[in-house]
Amino acid sequence: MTKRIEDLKITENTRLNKDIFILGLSGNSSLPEMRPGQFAQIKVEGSPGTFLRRPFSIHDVDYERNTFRLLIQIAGDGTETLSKLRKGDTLNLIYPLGNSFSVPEKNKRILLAGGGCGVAPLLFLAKYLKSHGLNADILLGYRNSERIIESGEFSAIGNVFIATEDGSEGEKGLLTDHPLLKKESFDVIYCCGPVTMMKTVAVYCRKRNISCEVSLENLMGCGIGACLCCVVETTEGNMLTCTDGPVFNINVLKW
Amino acid sequence: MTKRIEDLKITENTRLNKDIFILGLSGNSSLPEMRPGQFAQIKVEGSPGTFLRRPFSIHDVDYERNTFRLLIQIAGDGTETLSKLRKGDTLNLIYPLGNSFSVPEKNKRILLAGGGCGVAPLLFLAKYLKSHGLNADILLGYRNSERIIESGEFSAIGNVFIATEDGSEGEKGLLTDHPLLKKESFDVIYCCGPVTMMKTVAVYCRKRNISCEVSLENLMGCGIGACLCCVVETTEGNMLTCTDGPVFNINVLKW
Amino acid sequence: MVNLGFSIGDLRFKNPVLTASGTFGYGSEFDDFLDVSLLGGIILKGTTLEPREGNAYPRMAETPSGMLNSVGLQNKGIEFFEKNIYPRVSSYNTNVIVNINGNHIDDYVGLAERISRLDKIPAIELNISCPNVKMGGMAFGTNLGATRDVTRAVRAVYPKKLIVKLSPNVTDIVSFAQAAEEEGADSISLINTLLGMAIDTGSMKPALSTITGGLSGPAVKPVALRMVWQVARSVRIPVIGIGGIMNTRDAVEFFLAGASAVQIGTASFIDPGVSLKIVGGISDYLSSKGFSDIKEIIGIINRQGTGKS
Amino acid sequence: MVNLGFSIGDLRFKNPVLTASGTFGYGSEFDDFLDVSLLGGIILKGTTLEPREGNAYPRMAETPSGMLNSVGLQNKGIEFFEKNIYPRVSSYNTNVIVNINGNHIDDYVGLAERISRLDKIPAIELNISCPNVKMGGMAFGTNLGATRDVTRAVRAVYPKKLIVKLSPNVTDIVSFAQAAEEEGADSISLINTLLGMAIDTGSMKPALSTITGGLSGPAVKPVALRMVWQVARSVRIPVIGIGGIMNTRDAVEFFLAGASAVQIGTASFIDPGVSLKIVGGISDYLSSKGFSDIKEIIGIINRQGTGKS
Ligand SMILES: Cc1cc2nc3c(=O)[nH]c(=O)nc-3n(C[C@H](O)[C@H](O)[C@H](O)COP(=O)(O)OP(=O)(O)OC[C@H]3O[C@@H](n4cnc5c(N)ncnc54)[C@H](O)[C@@H]3O)c2cc1C
Ligand SMILES: Cc1cc2nc3c(=O)[nH]c(=O)nc-3n(C[C@H](O)[C@H](O)[C@H](O)COP(=O)(O)OP(=O)(O)OC[C@H]3O[C@@H](n4cnc5c(N)ncnc54)[C@H](O)[C@@H]3O)c2cc1C
Ligand SMILES: Cc1cc2nc3c(=O)[nH]c(=O)nc-3n(C[C@H](O)[C@H](O)[C@H](O)COP(=O)(O)O)c2cc1C
Ligand SMILES: Cc1cc2nc3c(=O)[nH]c(=O)nc-3n(C[C@H](O)[C@H](O)[C@H](O)COP(=O)(O)O)c2cc1C
Ligand code: FES
Ligand code: FES
Repeated sequence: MTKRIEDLKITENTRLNKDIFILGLSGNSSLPEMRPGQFAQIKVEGSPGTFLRRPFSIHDVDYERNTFRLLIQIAGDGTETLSKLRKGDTLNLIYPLGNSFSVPEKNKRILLAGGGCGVAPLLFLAKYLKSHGLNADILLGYRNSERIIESGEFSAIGNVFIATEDGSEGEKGLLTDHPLLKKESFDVIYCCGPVTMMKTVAVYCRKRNISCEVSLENLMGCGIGACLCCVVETTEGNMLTCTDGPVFNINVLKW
Repeated sequence: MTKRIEDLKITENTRLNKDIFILGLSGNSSLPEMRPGQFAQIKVEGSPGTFLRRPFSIHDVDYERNTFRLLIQIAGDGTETLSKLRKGDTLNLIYPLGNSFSVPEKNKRILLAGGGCGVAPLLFLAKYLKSHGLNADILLGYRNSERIIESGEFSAIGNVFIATEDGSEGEKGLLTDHPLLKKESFDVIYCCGPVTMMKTVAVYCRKRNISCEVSLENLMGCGIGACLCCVVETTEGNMLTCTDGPVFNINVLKW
Repeated sequence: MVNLGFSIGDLRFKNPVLTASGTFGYGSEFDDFLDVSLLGGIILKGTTLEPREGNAYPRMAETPSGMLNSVGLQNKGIEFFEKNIYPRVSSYNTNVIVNINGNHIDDYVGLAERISRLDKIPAIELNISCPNVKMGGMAFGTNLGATRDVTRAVRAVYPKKLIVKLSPNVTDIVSFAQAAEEEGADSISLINTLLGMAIDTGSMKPALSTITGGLSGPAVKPVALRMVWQVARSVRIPVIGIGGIMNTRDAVEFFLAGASAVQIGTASFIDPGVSLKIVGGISDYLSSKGFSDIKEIIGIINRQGTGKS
Repeated sequence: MVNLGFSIGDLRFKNPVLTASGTFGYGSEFDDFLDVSLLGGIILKGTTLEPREGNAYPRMAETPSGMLNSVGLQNKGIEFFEKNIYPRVSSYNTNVIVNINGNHIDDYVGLAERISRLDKIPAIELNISCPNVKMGGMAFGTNLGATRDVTRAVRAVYPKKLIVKLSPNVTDIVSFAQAAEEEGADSISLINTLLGMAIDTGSMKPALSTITGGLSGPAVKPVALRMVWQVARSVRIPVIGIGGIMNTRDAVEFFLAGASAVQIGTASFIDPGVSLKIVGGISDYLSSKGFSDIKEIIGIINRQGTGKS
């Protein structure tokens, strides 16, 4: 897939909660084909502390309207600056980058498990699977109800289960404690979120021989395989999160 | 006069021409007393190339409405970024800094001579002199008519004479060639503009024994006399533009 | 209550935030912005035996996240200092330290002797690292033998606290720190500026009248932090970290790396009140991490693992 | 038409913009963003005799106007290079140069011998300045005798163009450049990264797994420019300037200081197409100033005054 560097227009900046917002983007030329799990490297203008680009997963794509969306959590100066963008502003992206989640065979029982803003790539994935005739259950974990990101879009696609650490919505506890994981037996789990969460999910899957893919968020210098900064140790030696990943099957990870 | 560091609100950002704009500012607390010739050191937020503060003369003060204005020419990244400020935005200033133009005795014939955005401190000066019962002629030089900054405010205070290099308005030629300087005999000239212009005015004044003060724009590290970067060679050794100036009587300058 | 105090021998500092020489004038330039007496100490601008006019204008250029300067130690000399500055600065209720400079060892010795007679100056900072003076200056700081000689000579005549300020423009910073320690320095401060340069592509000329100058500001922080870490592990005397500290977080990095105190330089040009804010910020940081004494975090990275979280 | 060509001896470069080792992969990573063949040349990532996994993650930290890296020369070794990379890169219609690294002189010699047999590689860049390798690496670049020895040894076996890349972490850069020239280098490139460090105040741990790493990006530009200026005045062979070049203006500063060519490093991470933009930018700059050949501006500041306008 050809990578592009392109100025896109902001079509929307919607605040979902204190820390999280959605940026809508549209291009002049028609969008390149993108796959769920892929990401964009964003140049943050006007933030003196932000020297390198910042990576964000593709959250949702609408080829018909020639737009796509990013779901971004404010984590520091760069994301703070992005949160102030207004409709009509311009943003420079390099995209689409990285590999993508695999598409399982028909009739597999699929779970998408997302923690915090790790839900970002999962909406695109859910829609993509759906368009391939695949249904997935969706399990989302948050610190508390105020941090819930799901705005009905997931429920339109599949059964949504929620866990909050303080029990303020859905099941109380960590995502990995949710009864769904005890009740159901999945064939494939796609997971994105904090590393500790993904590791717990990986252990769960290994035990049960469930196929599992996780999306990693290593620090990136370039996003295109040139700097070798984003390495992850695998059974096949060092691999690059930006080009060999960000999606890895847990079988190659040394977790 | 006590210096302050303060966040002020932008009340206005008016573009006068392609390169020049006026920023209006207002404080929460009441404004400190300021004198014509003094300047403010401005922190430019959101411009990665702008590390140090930027100095700008006080252009106009309205104590009653608790506001003052700066007249700024876009010269690089810092001023470019300032030009994008919007009403309601916040700007951090250290002010008022530096010395000020002297106030002559009554009945002196006074000329204010400003070149390009060197007119910035002269409006405040003209109003200040007026409030002390002193009238001044005002001679303004520009490259061409498109660059004229005078927006009627000067004419409300004194006789305004204009020179443009291409003759598109007023007299054709440099400010220093204006017939006014041949016709009239001034006792005091206050001057601000490009260094070559100020030097020519200085030579003119020396020949005729006219008292002359100029406002210098040396590069500044701190604006408060701490870094010793803004030095100007004088008959009394190195002096600081930020605290001994920016206004200097040409008698001390080695021009 | 968090304890922020630190000492060089028996010289107590109420907190570990000082201001760096040449960036804080004689303190009074900042009176409108903070109460100088609340700082751990101030290092006055570089002083020489004879008056110096410094280098020609332009002496400054802005660079990415930093600035170059070639002030060249403009000052009115020690005599003027004794008569006119000393009476003023001795009213500050904090440690007022003089930064001394020379072209020859005798200059340093002469200055140290005269300053040792000034009751209210408890320490000197021996600047052997100024890149902006033609003879001497940096030459001392980049030559191990000269560093030893000048430190030894000053030590012999100066009984109060002797801080030696190192140049970063060397291959092996540790050997310079150890040499100063061996010759009797009570403390090491580092870094002075990195030798740099900028050119105006419009006029096709160097931005500074001296062509090269000293780089300071955030740009140098990673180099400064590395050198402070290296030196703090290698000497027993307290190390004072300098270089690109703009805020509390930057200052804390230096403590974690092993500095016992820090100096705030270029940052004071942008926010003249920042040094005092950092005093408060360090206190807050320690509280938030559950420490009650800054000593607990000094050099802590040497006792921890590496990597993220 | 402006002439941008430059040469190292009889090796011609169509323009003076190359890409820096370790920041441009093997070129193909950038195929979507520019036509690599339009560049003056590319320096491939650091190659060693044996495969190397490099250092542990995290290997990168962002710093003010720069970044630290401690990749540690991860590469699959010369054999893999010969078999799998060489066939691919030799299709580029520009000078493809290999950056070689070792722990011992023998490593460098062995690499140089093997690469000398690869027809389409007209030059090597001898990296004696990598700060991220425990033994060897930077040790060569900060020791004058070792610099001489390794240059002499490689020169003896390598008949094509030999570029020696210097470390900035030294007191006297000129002596290193002159040593390399005397031992037969055809060109000097500088600077490699400055040794730096960063600490995460949240976790209280170093940001890099290796604690220290190499600083690159705009932050180092003033130091790089100063060193290039010093070196270009002191050697007769062409000097290639590297360090913090982000745009045309930065590149031009290096030419004005005396560099015959430049390498673009970290900038390619932020804009993968920037090196080619700079080729065009230099051409425009020269035209706007009324020059017809880049040679006219090389080292021009040595023939002009200083100061503003
Ligand atoms: C492939 C990939 C996809 C991602 N997708 C999303 C997403 O869809 N939504 C989202 O909100 N976040 C996503 N992230 C994380 C996001 O990139 C970081 O939160 C962001 O870069 C922080 O930038 P900052 O300037 O605001 O914070 P900083 O002040 O730079 O740092 C804040 C925290 O973020 C970490 N961080 C900084 N730079 C990077 C970087 N280049 N890569 C990863 N972490 C970094 C720092 O270590 C620190 O812990 C993704 C990361 C990767 C690698
Ligand atoms: C006392 C004083 C009063 C001034 N008053 C005004 C005013 O009322 N209106 C106005 O438009 N301009 C004024 N200036 C000039 C103004 O400060 C510069 O144009 C501005 O700093 C340029 O910043 P920049 O980031 O846009 O440009 P840069 O990209 O930094 O540089 C563009 C040009 O401006 C010069 N410059 C950069 N920094 C400074 C600095 N700190 N001081 C002086 N020159 C600098 C550079 O040498 C360069 O030639 C004044 C300068 C001084 C010293
Ligand atoms: C304008 C200026 C003048 C300086 N003068 C001196 C000096 O006289 N003596 C000295 O030891 N250091 C001097 N320095 C160096 C600073 O004290 C400090 O070591 C250096 O700037 C690095 O710290 P910073 O990055 O926080 O500024 C000067 C620095 C600047 C910017
Ligand atoms: C991620 C990274 C990897 C690097 N790897 C090498 C290398 O293998 N060999 C080498 O000689 N230099 C290496 N360098 C140094 C660069 O080639 C260059 O000298 C340095 O980054 C300064 O230039 P810049 O500021 O334009 O990046 C590397 C730099 C970076 C940032
Ligand atoms: S981010 Fe540069 S190689 Fe992956
Ligand atoms: S600008 Fe610092 S002393 Fe004048």
